[in-house]
Amino acid sequence: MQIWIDSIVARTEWLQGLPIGFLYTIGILVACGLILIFASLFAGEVVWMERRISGRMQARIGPNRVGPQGLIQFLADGIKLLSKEDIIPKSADKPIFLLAPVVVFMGAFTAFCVVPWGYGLVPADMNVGLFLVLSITSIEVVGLIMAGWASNSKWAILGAMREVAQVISYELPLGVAALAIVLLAGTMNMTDIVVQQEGWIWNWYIFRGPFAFAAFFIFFTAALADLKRAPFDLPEAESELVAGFHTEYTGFRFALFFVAEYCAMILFSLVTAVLFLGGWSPGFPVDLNGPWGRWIGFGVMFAKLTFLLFVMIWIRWSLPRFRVDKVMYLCYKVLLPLSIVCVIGIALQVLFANAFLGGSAFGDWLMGRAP
Amino acid sequence: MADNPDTAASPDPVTERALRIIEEGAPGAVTTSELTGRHPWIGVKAESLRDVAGLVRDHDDLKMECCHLISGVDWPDPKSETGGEMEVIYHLCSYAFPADEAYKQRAEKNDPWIALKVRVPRDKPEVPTVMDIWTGADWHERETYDLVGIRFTMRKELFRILLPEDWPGHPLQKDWVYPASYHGVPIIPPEGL
Amino acid sequence: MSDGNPSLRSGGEPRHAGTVEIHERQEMVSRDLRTEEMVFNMGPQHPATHGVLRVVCKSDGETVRALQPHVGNIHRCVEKIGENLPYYQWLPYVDRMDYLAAICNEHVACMAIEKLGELEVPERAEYGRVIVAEVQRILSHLMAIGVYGLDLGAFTPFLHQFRERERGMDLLDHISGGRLLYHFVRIGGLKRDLSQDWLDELDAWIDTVEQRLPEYNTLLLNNRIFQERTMGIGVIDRDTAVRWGVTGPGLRAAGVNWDCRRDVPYSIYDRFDFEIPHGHSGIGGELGDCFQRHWIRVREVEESVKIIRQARAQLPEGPVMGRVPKGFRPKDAEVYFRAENPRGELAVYMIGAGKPEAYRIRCRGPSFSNIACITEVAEGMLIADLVALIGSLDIVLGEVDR
Amino acid sequence: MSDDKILHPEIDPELERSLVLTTVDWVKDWGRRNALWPMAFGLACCAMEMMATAATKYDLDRFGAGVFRASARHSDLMIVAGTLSHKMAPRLRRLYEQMPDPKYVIAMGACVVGGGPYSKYGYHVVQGVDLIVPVDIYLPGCPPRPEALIDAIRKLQYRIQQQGGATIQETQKTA
Repeated sequence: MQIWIDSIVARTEWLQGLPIGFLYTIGILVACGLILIFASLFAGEVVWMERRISGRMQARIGPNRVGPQGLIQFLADGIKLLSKEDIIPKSADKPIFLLAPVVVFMGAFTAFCVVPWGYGLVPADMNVGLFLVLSITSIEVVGLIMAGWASNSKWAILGAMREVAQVISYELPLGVAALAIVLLAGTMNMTDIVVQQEGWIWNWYIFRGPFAFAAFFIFFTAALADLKRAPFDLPEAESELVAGFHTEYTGFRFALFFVAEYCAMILFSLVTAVLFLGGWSPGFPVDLNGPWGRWIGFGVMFAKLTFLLFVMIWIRWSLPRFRVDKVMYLCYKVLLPLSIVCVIGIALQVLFANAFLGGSAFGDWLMGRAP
Repeated sequence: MADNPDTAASPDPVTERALRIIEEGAPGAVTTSELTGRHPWIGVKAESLRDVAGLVRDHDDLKMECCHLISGVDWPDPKSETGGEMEVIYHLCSYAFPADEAYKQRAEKNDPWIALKVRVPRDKPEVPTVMDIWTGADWHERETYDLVGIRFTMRKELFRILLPEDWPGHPLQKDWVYPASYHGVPIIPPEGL
Repeated sequence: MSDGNPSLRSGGEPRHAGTVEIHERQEMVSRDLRTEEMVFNMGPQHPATHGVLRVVCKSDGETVRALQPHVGNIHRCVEKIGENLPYYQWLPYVDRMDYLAAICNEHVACMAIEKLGELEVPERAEYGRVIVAEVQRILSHLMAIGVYGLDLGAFTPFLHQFRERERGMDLLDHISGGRLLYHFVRIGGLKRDLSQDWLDELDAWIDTVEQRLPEYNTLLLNNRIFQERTMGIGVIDRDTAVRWGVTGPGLRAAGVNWDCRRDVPYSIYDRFDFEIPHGHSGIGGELGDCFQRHWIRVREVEESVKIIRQARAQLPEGPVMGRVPKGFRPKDAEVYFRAENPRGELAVYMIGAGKPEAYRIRCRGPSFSNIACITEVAEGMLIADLVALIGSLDIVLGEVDR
Repeated sequence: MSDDKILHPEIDPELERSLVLTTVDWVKDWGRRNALWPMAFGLACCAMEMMATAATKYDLDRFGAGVFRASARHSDLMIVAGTLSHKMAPRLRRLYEQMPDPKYVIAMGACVVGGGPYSKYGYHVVQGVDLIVPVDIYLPGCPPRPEALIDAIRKLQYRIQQQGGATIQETQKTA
């Protein structure tokens, strides 16, 4: 981002008198706004994608009347939800009830600040980017328990209870699997993580050894659970809890939950692509650090993102739902030990490469460095 | 069993056996019985119903372990002192005797069920429960109470099952008249019955 | 059993759990860590209750402590209507009792009325009845299989089964003119003859069903998550099943090798060779659990295909309507008839009074007895398992309430 | 668009010229029309046909009306499919009141249109759902075929666009 602003300032004379920090702030705000609009629209498209793909999987068509192939179906849904009556149940805890969707929405969106969409296409290139993503997304849980509690509905509170238990538990394997990659990369800066995976396809972190490979699946599974996607969609299990924590929300507040859920899907797909699948690297050596290269990188990133979203949708419409205790079993007795094994394994792998293969290309590859 | 008109005249073997067992085990319980025809049955006194029920359930030759259906029938009789009678019919069946390989050759079909009938006066329609003998009788008894108005005694609680708690009367009684409305919603259509 | 629990009667206020006794310290602890049992209503508008069943649950967190099903939300007075309308006019109401197995209901009701009036049914009509009843059984079981997936959170099998189901419904549509409720089986025979074209269509359809059944098994029966969700869950053992009057797949899953089609042969079922799938330990899971009930439905579809093939091969020529006297008035008699419906044993008890209408008609809906047992079985279950249990019983509320 | 003519046989041309339909209104109605989320609420036999309409062959989702929501708070359209009994009536009313405005009701099947086959001797059947909640579209049939339900939803969509999204309640209030 700063590179962009610097180059704009260099070309524009009247901007040069202004303090550079102010310009950076403006730039970041503009970028955030753009990301917000883009992510919301894209979330809408993901909803459409989900409905069409599920339609294909179920031998039907899916929405195809609103716009070409139903592409702007989400706009109709959004407009309708905006113009619905806003009901606040009489017995609800009003301030918390009103605040909850905002907190959820914020939690899902703030993390977009640090996630790169391409080389330099990142609003705030922070050195603790990954850390920020993992911590900000945890805030969502607070919003969800607020929603469940304030609704004063039994289904909502049951859904929120399940939600909190599940998300907090799955943060552990999620974080530990991400830690494995941090060990490999030696940084939490998301741009740097991708830069080290450039080059051929075997430089992607998913392919750097068996432990990293396992860490990918642990991360993705934990991300699915974190996102409350099937087969872990217990908090909003329709056949059990009606609609879970947002049972009592109407209109736009419900839309906020809905969009936040899909935004979180996009976010986690992005993070998975960055951590494991080489980010904007297309899988062969090519210089993407130019004005056009960035947009090619963006395209590559977008393709990977769409693929991961497709996999999420695919899984959702294929599998039955886990039971609540089995979800916990999977987390604490399967994923968490496995992720710890991955961290130790990668640590040993790095140590081994450093001690015996230092300097060689293979050693660098094992240590997770850029080739 | 009695599916074929030719065999309709001969007594039903299962009911016959049941009658014999009941008369041995609980003398004086049987009032009247019908062993032939399409629907053989055994009439039982209300006060000895529970003894008979326990007997037919536990006897090795009967093993009527499932209470298939409980029906109530209203037989009003304006001339009678008690206003007629109410009847409870218990259809019991057994799963202990599945058809063997030879059943296809036999003229008599395998059909192990019996019917017990209990008649009570209409002004005091009270029958002892069999819920502790066949647990499944619970809902059937509640339904019979709900629709026909026969009260089952000795069970823990008897409340309506299908109709709302404050529904007027018992619809399957023959002299039940359609109420005009229920909580302001009309029941009788505009054109009348 | 929680039948008499007054707090469940009308879904009353939550109560405090557990009275505290003995030690004062214990009392203090439990006052500080006070937990409340929650009473909540499942239904009548709830996705898992298959219609308008209302289950009042008393739960401790996710665990069901006691529950009371409330039925009657679509009580449609079928028995009263039967006392007021002539027999042939009452038949369409029988369709609407178990609306997923309309033809099976008609079949049973017609056989009961024919037994009451001592009517003869032509051979071809008997075969036709068996064919359409078995088609209906397949359709009903397909729905049960798909909806069970929906209950467990798998949406796709539910929509997939509609492929075959729609074709099957079209099949019955072509012959009777109705998609869901047919009124095809009439007193004394069938409404219409089975044409050769229709029979060819039928052959193609049963082949497709047989061929596609493994697809559902891939999605559900052989799926690891599905097995985890159903194996050992909601066990209804033989004793419980028989005591509560559970019939159909629920009874067979408990290990009782009993099917009215074979053991109390009616119509012409004794001419066919078919197996009765029943629960045993070799399938997986426990005897009488949700998995075995589901397995039995899948197997019964295969057996129904077998019966249709045999009936198709033996189908004689002839009329499809017997002689029914004008102004059909069965004499003063009573009749009790039971037969195997997809959901269990449907029984009809009828008293004729020499009039066009019956004096009293009583129907035993299998779902009525099947759902009653959950008060006993569901105690101590998780809410998710309760959904799995209710789904595996495959109830139709139209039949529970009648 | 023959459906317009069916629903609104004669519109005074003077009136039509004097009406100024703002774009905002049009967009709002367009959204409401194309995103009718029905409540997953089945009462009896007709619910099976409602499910069939949403499923493989007929696919209600094509019209944006296939998002069956289990919670009344999220839904716009209540398809009352099946027989309404006196025991169920207060609950139906309550569910209707839980739905946020604008809300629409389709009475699907003869039973909810006017008691249907149960109107005469069915003591426990309400003689038409319009005694309990206002109804926008009446859809007769026992049960109506899925094509008929799709047609009902299309008619409702036309109606929303034509009447400026007013529900039957609002129309009755102004009348």
